[in-house]
Amino acid sequence: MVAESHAAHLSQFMKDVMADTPGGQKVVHCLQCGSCGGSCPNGAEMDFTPRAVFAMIAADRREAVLKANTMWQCVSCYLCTVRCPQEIPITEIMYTLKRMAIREGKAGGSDAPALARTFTDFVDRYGRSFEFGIATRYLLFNKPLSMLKMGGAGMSMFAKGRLALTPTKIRQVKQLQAIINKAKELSKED
Amino acid sequence: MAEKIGVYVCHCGSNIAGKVDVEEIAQWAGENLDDVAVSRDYKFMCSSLGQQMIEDDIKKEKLTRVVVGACSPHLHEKTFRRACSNAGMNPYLMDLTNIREHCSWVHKDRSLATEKARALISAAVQRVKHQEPLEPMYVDVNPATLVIGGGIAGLQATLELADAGYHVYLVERLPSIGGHMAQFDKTFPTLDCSACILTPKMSEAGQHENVTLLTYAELEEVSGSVGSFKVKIRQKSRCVDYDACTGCGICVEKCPRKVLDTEFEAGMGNRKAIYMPFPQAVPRVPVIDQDSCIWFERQKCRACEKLCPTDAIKFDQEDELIDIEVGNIIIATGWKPFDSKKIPQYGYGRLANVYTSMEFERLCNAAGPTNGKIVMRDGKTVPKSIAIVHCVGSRDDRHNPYCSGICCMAALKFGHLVLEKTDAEVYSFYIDMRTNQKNYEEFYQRLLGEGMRFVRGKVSEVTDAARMPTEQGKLIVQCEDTLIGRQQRYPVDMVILMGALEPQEDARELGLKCGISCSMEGWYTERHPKLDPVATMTDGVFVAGTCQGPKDIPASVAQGAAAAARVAGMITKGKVMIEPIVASINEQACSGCKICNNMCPYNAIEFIEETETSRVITALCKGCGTCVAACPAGVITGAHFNNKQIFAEIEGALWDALQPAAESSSQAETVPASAS
Amino acid sequence: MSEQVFEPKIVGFLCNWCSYRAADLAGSARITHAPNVRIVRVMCSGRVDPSFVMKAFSLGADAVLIAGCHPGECHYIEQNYKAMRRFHMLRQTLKAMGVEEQRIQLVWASAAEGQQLAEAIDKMVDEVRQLGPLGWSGNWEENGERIQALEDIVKEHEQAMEVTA
Amino acid sequence: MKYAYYPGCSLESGSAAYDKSVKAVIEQLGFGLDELDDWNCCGATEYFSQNELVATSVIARNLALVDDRHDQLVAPCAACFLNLKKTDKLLAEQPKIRGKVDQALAAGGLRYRPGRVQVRHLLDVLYTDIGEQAIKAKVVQPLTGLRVAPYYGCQIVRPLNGFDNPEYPMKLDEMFTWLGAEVVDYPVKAHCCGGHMTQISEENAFELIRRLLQSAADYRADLILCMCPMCQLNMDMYQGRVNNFFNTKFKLPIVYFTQMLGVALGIDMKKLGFGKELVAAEPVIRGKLEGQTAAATK
Amino acid sequence: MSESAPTSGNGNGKAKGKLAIYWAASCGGCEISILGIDTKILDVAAAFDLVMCPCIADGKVRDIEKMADGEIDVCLFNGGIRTSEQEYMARLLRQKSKCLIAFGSCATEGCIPGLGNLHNRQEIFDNSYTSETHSTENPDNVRPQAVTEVPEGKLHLPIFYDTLKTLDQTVDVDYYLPGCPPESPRIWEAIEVLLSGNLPAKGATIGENTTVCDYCPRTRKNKKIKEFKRTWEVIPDDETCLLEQGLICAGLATRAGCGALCPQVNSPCIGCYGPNEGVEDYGARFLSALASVIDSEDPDEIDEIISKGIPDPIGTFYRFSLAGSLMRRGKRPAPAATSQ
Ligand SMILES: Cc1cc2nc3c(=O)[nH]c(=O)nc-3n(C[C@H](O)[C@H](O)[C@H](O)COP(=O)(O)OP(=O)(O)OC[C@H]3O[C@@H](n4cnc5c(N)ncnc54)[C@H](O)[C@@H]3O)c2cc1C
Ligand SMILES: Cc1cc2nc3c(=O)[nH]c(=O)nc-3n(C[C@H](O)[C@H](O)[C@H](O)COP(=O)(O)OP(=O)(O)OC[C@H]3O[C@@H](n4cnc5c(N)ncnc54)[C@H](O)[C@@H]3O)c2cc1C
Ligand code: SF4
Ligand code: SF4
Ligand code: SF4
Ligand code: SF4
Ligand code: SF4
Ligand code: SF4
Ligand code: SF4
Ligand code: SF4
Repeated sequence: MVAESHAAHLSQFMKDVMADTPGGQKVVHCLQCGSCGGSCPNGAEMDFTPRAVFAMIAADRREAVLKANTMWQCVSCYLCTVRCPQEIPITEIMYTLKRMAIREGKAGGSDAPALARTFTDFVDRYGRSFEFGIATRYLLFNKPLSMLKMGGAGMSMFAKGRLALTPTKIRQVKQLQAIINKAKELSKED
Repeated sequence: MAEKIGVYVCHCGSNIAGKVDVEEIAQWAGENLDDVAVSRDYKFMCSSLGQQMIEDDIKKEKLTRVVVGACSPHLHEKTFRRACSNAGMNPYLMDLTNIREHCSWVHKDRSLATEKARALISAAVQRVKHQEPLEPMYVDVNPATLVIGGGIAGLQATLELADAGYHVYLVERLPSIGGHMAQFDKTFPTLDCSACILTPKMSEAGQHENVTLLTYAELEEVSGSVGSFKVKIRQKSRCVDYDACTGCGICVEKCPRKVLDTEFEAGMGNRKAIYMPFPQAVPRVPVIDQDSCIWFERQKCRACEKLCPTDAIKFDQEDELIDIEVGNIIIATGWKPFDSKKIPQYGYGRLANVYTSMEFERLCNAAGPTNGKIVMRDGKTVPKSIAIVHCVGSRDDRHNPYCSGICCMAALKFGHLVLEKTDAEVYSFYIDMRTNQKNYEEFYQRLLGEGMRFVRGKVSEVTDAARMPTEQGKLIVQCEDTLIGRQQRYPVDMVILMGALEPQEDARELGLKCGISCSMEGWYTERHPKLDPVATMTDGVFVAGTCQGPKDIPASVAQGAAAAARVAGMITKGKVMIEPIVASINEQACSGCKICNNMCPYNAIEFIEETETSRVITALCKGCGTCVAACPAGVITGAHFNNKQIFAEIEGALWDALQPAAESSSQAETVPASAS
Repeated sequence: MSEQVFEPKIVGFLCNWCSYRAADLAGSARITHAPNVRIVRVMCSGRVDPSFVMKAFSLGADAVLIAGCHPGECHYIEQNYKAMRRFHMLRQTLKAMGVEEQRIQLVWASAAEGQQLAEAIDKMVDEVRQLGPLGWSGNWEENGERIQALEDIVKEHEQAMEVTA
Repeated sequence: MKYAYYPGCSLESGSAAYDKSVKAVIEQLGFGLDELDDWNCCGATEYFSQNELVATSVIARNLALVDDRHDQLVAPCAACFLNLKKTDKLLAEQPKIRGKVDQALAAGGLRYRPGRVQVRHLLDVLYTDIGEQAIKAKVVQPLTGLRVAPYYGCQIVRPLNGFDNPEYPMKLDEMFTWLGAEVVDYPVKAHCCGGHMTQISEENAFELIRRLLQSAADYRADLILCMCPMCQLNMDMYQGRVNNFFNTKFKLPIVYFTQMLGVALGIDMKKLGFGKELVAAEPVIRGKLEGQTAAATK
Repeated sequence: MSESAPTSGNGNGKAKGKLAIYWAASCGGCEISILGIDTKILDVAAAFDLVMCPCIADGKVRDIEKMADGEIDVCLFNGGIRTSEQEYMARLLRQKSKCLIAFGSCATEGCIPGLGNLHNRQEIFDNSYTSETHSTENPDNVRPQAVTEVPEGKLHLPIFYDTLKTLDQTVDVDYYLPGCPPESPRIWEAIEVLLSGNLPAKGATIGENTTVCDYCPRTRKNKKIKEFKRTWEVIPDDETCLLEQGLICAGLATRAGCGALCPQVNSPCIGCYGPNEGVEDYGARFLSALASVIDSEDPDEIDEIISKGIPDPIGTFYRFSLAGSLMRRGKRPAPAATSQ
């Protein structure tokens, strides 16, 4: 734990990441050991390994980090998290960086935000996710080409009865929406 | 009889006077606090003139109590106690209250600091009224010493004391002394042969006229306190008559039962059911491992008994309890290796060619199971590439947060041995290279020159899941090379895990028996980490070597010698003083409820069956006061910290808190009288 | 003197071996902190008797701090665990009486943690300042109508006697 | 203990086989699992990428919906399990977030109470609560001769499961030894299946899937057991395309562990949702098991 | 107030002394216990004239008021002070008595009526006079009034205080006799002491210096508690210490005097004899001892053990002594009493 009185000396980026992540105070303890970067199934595809990202956070390189693909390559496998010798909640920090990148309009290079948006839009509307709708809408708008490639597998899925064509809706959609709206309103507060 | 109290408030130059209005407080105390006969302020109370002033007042003014407002009692309590006893007053009738560290040095506002100092002085004045004269106790020091643990640290301590002419009982739980060092091939950084430097010390201890060697023995119980401990040792049954055995080794040779040796050989080799752990073992008296001996298993065999030329085999030998008396105890129980199976992603126990560091020590030891040939588990293939993984279970909050200190150097040592003996490539995967003792960095430089390869990155996993044809049949070490910022995979033949040094399993338990404590991790706590590294909070109990924390052989030896010097000092002095701050039970009033019986970690409270009451054994009590606070009948008193004293102190500290309420209670006095 | 900020009076029971030394260290390192805690030295946090706490409250303290060695690092091996147990029991008991949790705090501070102790003190003083005075003894006082009622009884009895007389 | 069941969106459509087999197995083992009324989506990983408070509120709704008769909430899907569990822990430990989530839930007339329900994964319930004795007692068709590769994936064992080792889990392995199967101890059983990476960067995802199939094949597994719809989808639906991409010839059926458990318990394969997987499982299973029975009767 | 010993009358021709027995906020059990001294009551009658005892004999306040100060030799005063009338009587009897004895738990430490101090008058009245309780029917919300105007003038009722106080928090007390009620044999022993003229120091408690455990025949082995149990949860064996079986037995902390009546019939001591000699605060002592033997080193677990096993700490530790203890209400209104 960093004593609060010392936190003042940290980079602004570090402070923001700490504030936005439950348990995020630990990030100052990164040893730069590289367990995370070595473990990540997508580590090889990342612009910067998670370890490097933590060094950059400490060095206040906000722009470079938020524009990087690192967090969008994260598939939330939590390998890094359970291996980090300093018990830093790395995966959760990846989520924090995703949110920051979206909020600050830096998430240009990846399709992941679009997928996420499509997904949550459906849930907001129906209360359940709807694979067929999500896939078609997301692919149509983002990857029309892969729509064709997917076609075959999609068709077989359909043939096997594994793709429903109509969404299920929960009974109390109104209630859910009230909760979501309130949460959205509250999250704007700070 | 009202007391006559002298109050002395120190300026400490401007250290106190700069923030606290000392003169005003001294005057206030003299005028407002009951029983204060003299109240003065002075530039430096601890100076000889200051002390003289107190002494003079005690004599002239016939003071019965003294309060000093100055610095921390940890600095000058002894000073002022001495001044009081010089003047013929019992030193325990003085109270030193801290208005420097706790007040002038830490508060910004002069008036608030003064108010607090006033409250502290008031508290001390109230307290001191209730203080009682106490007499310190002295005990003789028994010149014999108990050393627990026969590793290098314990051996060093033993020999220092024995050479100085004092008797030492050396208790070792394994069949031979020697500790971990006996398992090594070479020792860093000089690469001298471990056996060559250790064996002479072992045999010296074995033959020394002043040393009683108790191997295959464990500490059962300790009672008593500094100067005169009574110790019970359990001598486990060897099934071999210690005196009759000549150490010829025929029994070992002929014993038909082979078992895996998980102790000395770290699981890399075998031993017999009757065995001496290694050829240079001291004493040269074998033991029968009753769990694997055929006779104990199914009443067959007895080959050893039949062949023993001196009839030394005694199957019915039993454990023996040995009582000894010593004046001091040195604990040197060393460390145990980290269980690498706790990190499954490194594959130890699952992937054959992943080794622990102790296994590798045996593998490259000329006297080891392969005669020092570095080969893989199949017993023949020489590895072409070896990865050494640092910080396995060290510097990892999930296992041990500390750095084990020696494994970087041991890894370099391994690197050197591999390069010397094979053509293999050696990789070290490190986070930081820790080589900060004399000639250690030079050793690192040497290995850089010898072609050892260094990758900065903690290994993420060791796997046999090949992704590419080049990886087939290899162990793949995956990590981030943090210096280039890329994930990398290194296919190798053999992996060595540099496991952490961990405290012994029973460290806490043994500590409890001897009345000393462990850190969170389980290392013994020294009295002061810098200035008193081998003494402990329990007088007469010392620690040496790795049981106090990870360290290398030179440091272990230095501590062994230091502990011996401390003990020798005690023996030379002949007597020790014990603070009279102890608990006592009013046995008349004790109901025998036994609440207090569980309170004392020093077992200082005994229950007397006949009277069904509890009693404090004064010599064992350390005066913590925990039992005092626990007794539901309120019949335990803690000398120098009794309830009356503390209640009075609280009252004094809050002298200004109840002012308004006091007004309202005086109002309550004016209730109407009853009708008549 | 207009609006004065309330400055709580806090009694601190500090263990001789760790937290008292931590306070010493805070001193040697000149780590300034709030002057509200009046320190009473005890040999061990295990010596802290719940009645000390109650005594302090009844004598006008607004809060009580108990400080000892970290769990597992007690100078007396394990006595701070006893302090811990008593603290929890006492805190729950006081809570049942309406005394806020912040008014009794247990802090672990090793002899090396002058900074931490100072911070804990500052934090505590701040919290208690927010709460205002405890005023334990005041809470027990009856209001003025009591005197009136007693006077009434006296008066009535006198009148009643006159009638029979 | 009473269990509320949170099937999750996938089990409604894409992974109906999982749902079906869970229900059949539960019935056979004779214990109750009541579907949570009107549950909503757990948000997968997608909500957390956008707005933590909304994510937790949406999930907390499910926790709040569990009525007083149930004290366990069982999820078969890895993502659902982790999201529910993570949120429950977060709310219990972070009063600041809980305060806000409480307000959001209040807007829907609901209330979350920390510590009231315990979130469990189905495997944990079957392994721990039902246990070896009860399961073994009901086995009618031992899986002797079948080499199964248990696949745990990520989010059931990491970071919060508490019932198995996060690096090298064993519970599913053990369960299948109870059933008589030959369990393949291959090293990637808790490595990533690619998750939603299939939607974002296919080629990356193909590589991740390949690693799993390759290792299982190297260890000569007959089929892979899984316990998460996403894992099943990735390894099954994309297996053909992985073969095309890497020029490999994997033909590994990916079945839910409950399906195989059902087989061992003697439930009719139809009732267990077999046939919906793209790499057909039935022929492999029948081949092995019948061959085995034949061998045994000889 | 009274410095001289009461005039001792022993029936042997000496002048008879005057004895008053009064009850304030109490239950009447103390009087029953006095009668429990059996035929020895005759010795009492021989030694003393009973000038007042509302429970068993007629007597007028007016007559007491008319007495000279110190005219009563011994006054046994039971009950705490909850109303203005009780305070008046306490003051009156103090003034008229040479030796005022706080008799029984209510007078010495507040006892059960003192538990009312968890709340103030407002809360107590709200609870008693609104229909929240099943036994209350009060549709018009009638509340007791200290003063009522009637055509004849003003009628006064004693006012009900916020806080119940013990006798010595109200007036000066000479001796204490603990117990709820004091056991009859102890009463007789105390009377013998008084009659002997061989008086203890003022302010003394007439009783033993040890606790109930001393008289309890149960065997004690090892006190380590993982779980506190409620009485209905276990049927204790009748050999072992009840506390060691998880039951919260107050015998540890309670002054001996009862002969360990409760534990002998398999029922844990509830502490009616108050604190042992020299103990400042009964509850604090008791809770300290109990907490000390909780078998856990984990703060959360400790909290859980306590809150599960001791849902009502005040009722457990201060059942008899709340008013007399150091404990006071916190600033905020105390929460509704947790039901046992
Ligand atoms: C792989 C490896 C290589 C190393 N190489 C080197 C090197 O080259 N150079 C170097 O300087 N250092 C080296 N070290 C460090 C070295 O091992 C230690 O510094 C040294 O062993 C410490 O000695 P010790 O006496 O404190 O403890 P130990 O050697 O552990 O001895 C402790 C003894 O106490 C006994 N004991 C334990 N508990 C009890 C009990 N309850 N009752 C009785 N007896 C008990 C044990 O059986 C043992 O004999 C290496 C360490 C490792 C892991
Ligand atoms: C910047 C810095 C910070 C450090 N901080 C720490 C720290 O925080 N903690 C820590 O543990 N260590 C610290 N150290 C290390 C520490 O300084 C040494 O470990 C320690 O000083 C060693 O003490 P010494 O007695 O061996 O030597 P010294 O302190 O050097 O004392 C040697 C004495 O011998 C005298 N002397 C020399 N030659 C002669 C002669 N011929 N005749 C007579 N007298 C002679 C010298 O005048 C001197 O007084 C620090 C070192 C540095 C450089
Ligand atoms: S594993 Fe943890 S300590 Fe190591 S580099 Fe990554 S975040 Fe830092
Ligand atoms: S959680 Fe994300 S960053 Fe961490 S190892 Fe998995 S994919 Fe990589
Ligand atoms: S009796 Fe036991 S120790 Fe002796 S030779 Fe046989 S097996 Fe070995
Ligand atoms: S000495 Fe080196 S290998 Fe060992 S724990 Fe320390 S840094 Fe790691
Ligand atoms: S020389 Fe000093 S600064 Fe450099 S590595 Fe060594 S200890 Fe650290
Ligand atoms: S004061 Fe401490 S050391 Fe002494 S008997 Fe009591 S508990 Fe033991
Ligand atoms: S706690 Fe007190 S009464 Fe009980 S046995 Fe110990 S000393 Fe005696
Ligand atoms: S049962 Fe009660 S009175 Fe008897 S010994 Fe146990 S605690 Fe004491």
